[in-house]
Amino acid sequence: MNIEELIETEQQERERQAGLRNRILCCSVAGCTAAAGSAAIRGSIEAAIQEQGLPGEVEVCGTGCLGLCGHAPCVRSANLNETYHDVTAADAPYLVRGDRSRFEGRTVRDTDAFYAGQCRVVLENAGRVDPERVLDYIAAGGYKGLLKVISEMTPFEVVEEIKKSGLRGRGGAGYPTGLKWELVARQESPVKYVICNADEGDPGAFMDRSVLEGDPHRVLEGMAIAAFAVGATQGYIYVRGESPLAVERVRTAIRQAEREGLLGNRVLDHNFQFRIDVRIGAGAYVCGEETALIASIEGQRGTPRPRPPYPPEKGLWGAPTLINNVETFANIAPIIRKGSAWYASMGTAASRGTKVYALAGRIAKPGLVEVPMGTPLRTILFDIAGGVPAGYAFKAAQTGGPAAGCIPAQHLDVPMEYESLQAIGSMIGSGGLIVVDNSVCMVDLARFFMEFCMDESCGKCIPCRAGTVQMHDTLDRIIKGRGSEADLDLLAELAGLMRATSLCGLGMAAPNPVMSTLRHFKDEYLAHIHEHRCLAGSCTPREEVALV
Amino acid sequence: MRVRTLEIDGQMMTGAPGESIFNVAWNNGIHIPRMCHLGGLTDVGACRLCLVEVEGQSRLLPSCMTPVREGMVVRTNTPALQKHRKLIVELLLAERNHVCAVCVANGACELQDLATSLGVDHVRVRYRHPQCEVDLSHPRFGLDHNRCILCSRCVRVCDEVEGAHNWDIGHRGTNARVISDFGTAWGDSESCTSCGKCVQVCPTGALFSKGASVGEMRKDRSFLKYIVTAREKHQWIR
Amino acid sequence: MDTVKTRLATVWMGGCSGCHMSFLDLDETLLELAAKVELCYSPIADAKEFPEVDVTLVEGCLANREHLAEIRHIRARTKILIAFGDCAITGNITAIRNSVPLGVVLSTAYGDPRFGQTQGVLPVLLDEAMPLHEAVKVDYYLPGCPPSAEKILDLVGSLLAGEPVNGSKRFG
Amino acid sequence: MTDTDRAQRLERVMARHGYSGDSLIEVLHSAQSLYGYLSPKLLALVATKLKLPPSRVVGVATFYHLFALAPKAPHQAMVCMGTACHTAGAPELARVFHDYFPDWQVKVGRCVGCCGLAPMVICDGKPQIRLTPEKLIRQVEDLLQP
Repeated sequence: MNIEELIETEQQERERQAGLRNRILCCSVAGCTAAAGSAAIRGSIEAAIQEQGLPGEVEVCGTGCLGLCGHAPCVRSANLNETYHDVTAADAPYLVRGDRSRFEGRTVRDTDAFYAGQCRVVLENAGRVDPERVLDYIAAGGYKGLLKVISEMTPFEVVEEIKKSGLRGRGGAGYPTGLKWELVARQESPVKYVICNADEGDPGAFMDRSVLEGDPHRVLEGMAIAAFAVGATQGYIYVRGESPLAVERVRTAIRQAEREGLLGNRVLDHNFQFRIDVRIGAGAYVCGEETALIASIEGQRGTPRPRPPYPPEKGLWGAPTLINNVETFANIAPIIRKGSAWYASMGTAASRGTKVYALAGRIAKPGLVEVPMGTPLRTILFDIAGGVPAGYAFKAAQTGGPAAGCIPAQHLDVPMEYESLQAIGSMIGSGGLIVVDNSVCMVDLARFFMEFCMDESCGKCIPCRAGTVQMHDTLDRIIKGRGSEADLDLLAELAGLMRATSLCGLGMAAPNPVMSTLRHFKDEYLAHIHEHRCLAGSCTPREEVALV
Repeated sequence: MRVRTLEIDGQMMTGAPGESIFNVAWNNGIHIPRMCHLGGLTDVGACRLCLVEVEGQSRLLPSCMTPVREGMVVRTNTPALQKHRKLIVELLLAERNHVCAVCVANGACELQDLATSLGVDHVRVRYRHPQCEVDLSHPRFGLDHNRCILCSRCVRVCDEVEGAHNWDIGHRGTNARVISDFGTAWGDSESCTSCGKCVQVCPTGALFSKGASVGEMRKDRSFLKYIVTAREKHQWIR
Repeated sequence: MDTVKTRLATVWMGGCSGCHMSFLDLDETLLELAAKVELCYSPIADAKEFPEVDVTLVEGCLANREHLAEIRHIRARTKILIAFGDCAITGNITAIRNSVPLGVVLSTAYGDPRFGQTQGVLPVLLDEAMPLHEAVKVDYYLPGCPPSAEKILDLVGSLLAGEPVNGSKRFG
Repeated sequence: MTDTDRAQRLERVMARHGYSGDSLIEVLHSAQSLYGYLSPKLLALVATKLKLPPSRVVGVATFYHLFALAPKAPHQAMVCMGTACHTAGAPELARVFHDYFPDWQVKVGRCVGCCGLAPMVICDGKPQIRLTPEKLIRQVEDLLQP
């Protein structure tokens, strides 16, 4: 397919879809598919279409994450601009007939707060595009970014455009994406690589997975644009072994893109070649760190390497390597299509654009939401996601998984952006946002994250390998009523050591949940130490063995 | 080949391009603490003991792997660094079972020497007392995991100098262990050439020659420079 | 110089008394020390009750519940408490048993996992032998197995003379 | 699928990667999906074919926790221990297996990414969602019905 054919295909597919009476899109992503049986629902809708003699007029297909994961399975009716949740097979005939009364109390309109409060850029195709049909993606403007880059722009201009957009890395560190691209583009090397970090090991984070399963072509297009800008011809998507559906969807998308000439030797019939292979992670959180990820792609143990040299200079097999997160790549095509000024108009001065959050825990509407950077936490949790269910009280929001901290009630109005969160000892991280209510003990939560880091430490450097064990041991002693105030000083000293001397981000960030809960919930630590009591009442110190 | 001039602990020094801060400091009489670094082996920057402060850098850098740059200003022994190094040694002493009194390497152990030089007179974290194996299956050598600090010198010397790659590291985190061949007994290894280089480079009493009793183990690491120079420069320097 | 002698005590807990032997290796300097010091409590002195003292040298780790009670008793009655020797500081040989559950240790050695733990004759063993500083605040540490006589003199001498305590210290 | 089929398919995977040592993890993934777990014999075969030292192959196989080095029990349960599932009561679910279904091989796993449906357990490949101990017992008993 060359440029003209792409535009032509887009036209044809759009007209075909416009001709339909209705398109029913069933969320075919992780939660809905694997757990809530959305595949069965699609089958029953197919049957209902036949029964009602509407094949060719009403069409059913899969689509990306509609955001209401807590009320899976979800289905969207295209022409009614409505999304229904908790859908069952028995609802199929009503969906096909477009009978809305059936879904009383189970309907979220685009105008309702849940969708109206959002600003969906990365998730724009959710509810419009079937992840397994490249034509759908093209009909929604897919690969137009790549087309524009190849036919109208020079690599330098593409890098400048990304720099001007103000986009920063969505993996958690927030490094300006444009600068990183520039570093790689500047390197003189016959071989360069573009890697998409889809390891997403944070517990409670499912944004990248949903984007990969819901709109894989968007990520491929972003990677191709990046490859053009930095001069790479080979790309890798490093996907977690724990999400086989994502691996399958990405492989299908790559096959389709290669068949349509959107990837491979002559992209869009131009002399730009770019191949993408999938590498499957085998279960190691540390491989989310870029040098450990590179070691894993090289078939080694996933142990990080000291930096400098940084990957843009010397990465995969020693060649200059660009590594960006799934969500970062998912923003590239819209920036190129609609221009950096449009993107920079969203978010705040320091943190441009939007951020996808994976809400979970004690919240009315758990799932995926995308809001401009800088949106206050309260808006996300209470205005968009329906707040904390009746009978529970908000205690804290935990962001960034085991690498970040918690945001207590008094900081509910903090604008969600890089710098403001760092100021209160937390960080955006990948975007996992778990709401914790009063029944959860923060000391136990800190121990849970430390146990996670202890199990996932690669064991190469001493501060992290031995430090996590000692911090976990100390937290365990405190919870079991055998702690002392001196233990709090020991925790602080170990945290200082790990932050200053650990070889990679895992060790540096492992103390964050502990120090953040210590800062905001010190009374719970003291209650465990002095009164052997859990203020939240959830972790009764089972083996409360006081020293005889 | 323009040399790089830089300042380390207030002294002006010069080093060849690409030479590490550690080597330049060492050649000028400043011995930065280290455990996983050993001249002649590629560096991995794992033990974090040789971290130094470099002006203009927000993070501490491993001196063993950081090449000198013109005009660098380096501090190798600030109070903060000493505090970090002491706690790292304490973490090591508590991680496994380092009972110096009954160890073959008593008196000749780099970890013991480092604890002394850093003034570690007690360990503030709780001793873990893990249960670790001792592999005596090799006819001439033994491996005591209680004394292993996972510095990976044995892995590197076996891979780079001998070339047999009998050793590697298995498992992960605090369960990581040095493994031989298929994670099987050292004596049954088909890769091992019994050259004993790993025993000589091991900083503690983990790898030892059989027959050495308490305090009798003496290791000679000078062979490493001798062989590396012989292979690379065809000079046999005694 | 007032002739009030510094009140010294030495205690022998979960250790092999090698440190006390090394203490006796001070040989003739013991006489000089005896002039400045009154040995109020020690395995080598006949005293039943641990009195108020200025300096206590405690050899050996906390291996049983009696040790635990005793160390707290001592801590309350001494101004300066010195962890004397590797066992007191790291658990050393006595703590080698810690990497094996206590029941297994006893059944391996005595054929009965609760050997001596129930008749109320022997003090009940702690699950893990502990260094002193895990139970009480320790003022000075004197590592070594045993610390040499010179090192003991160096530390005790500096304390008596009120000079700062330095001098390199070494395990093993 | 016979053993020769499995051997041929594994050979094809290794050939596709040019028998290069860098493809070790991809090959181990294929080997495990074909044979169920990575037996010593299988690791030896991979080490020989990819011209890698055995200790490196075992080092990699033991680093990643999705690689199984022992045969899997007839019944497999993966209790998701992500943050949302943990705070929603996953530890109690793990205890259900301990008390009621001791012959099941229970693995406490990393976050699977269905946090909206917490707490979650994957029983013999089938995800069970929004669980309580009682509901889990019922679901597992249903699964065990012939």
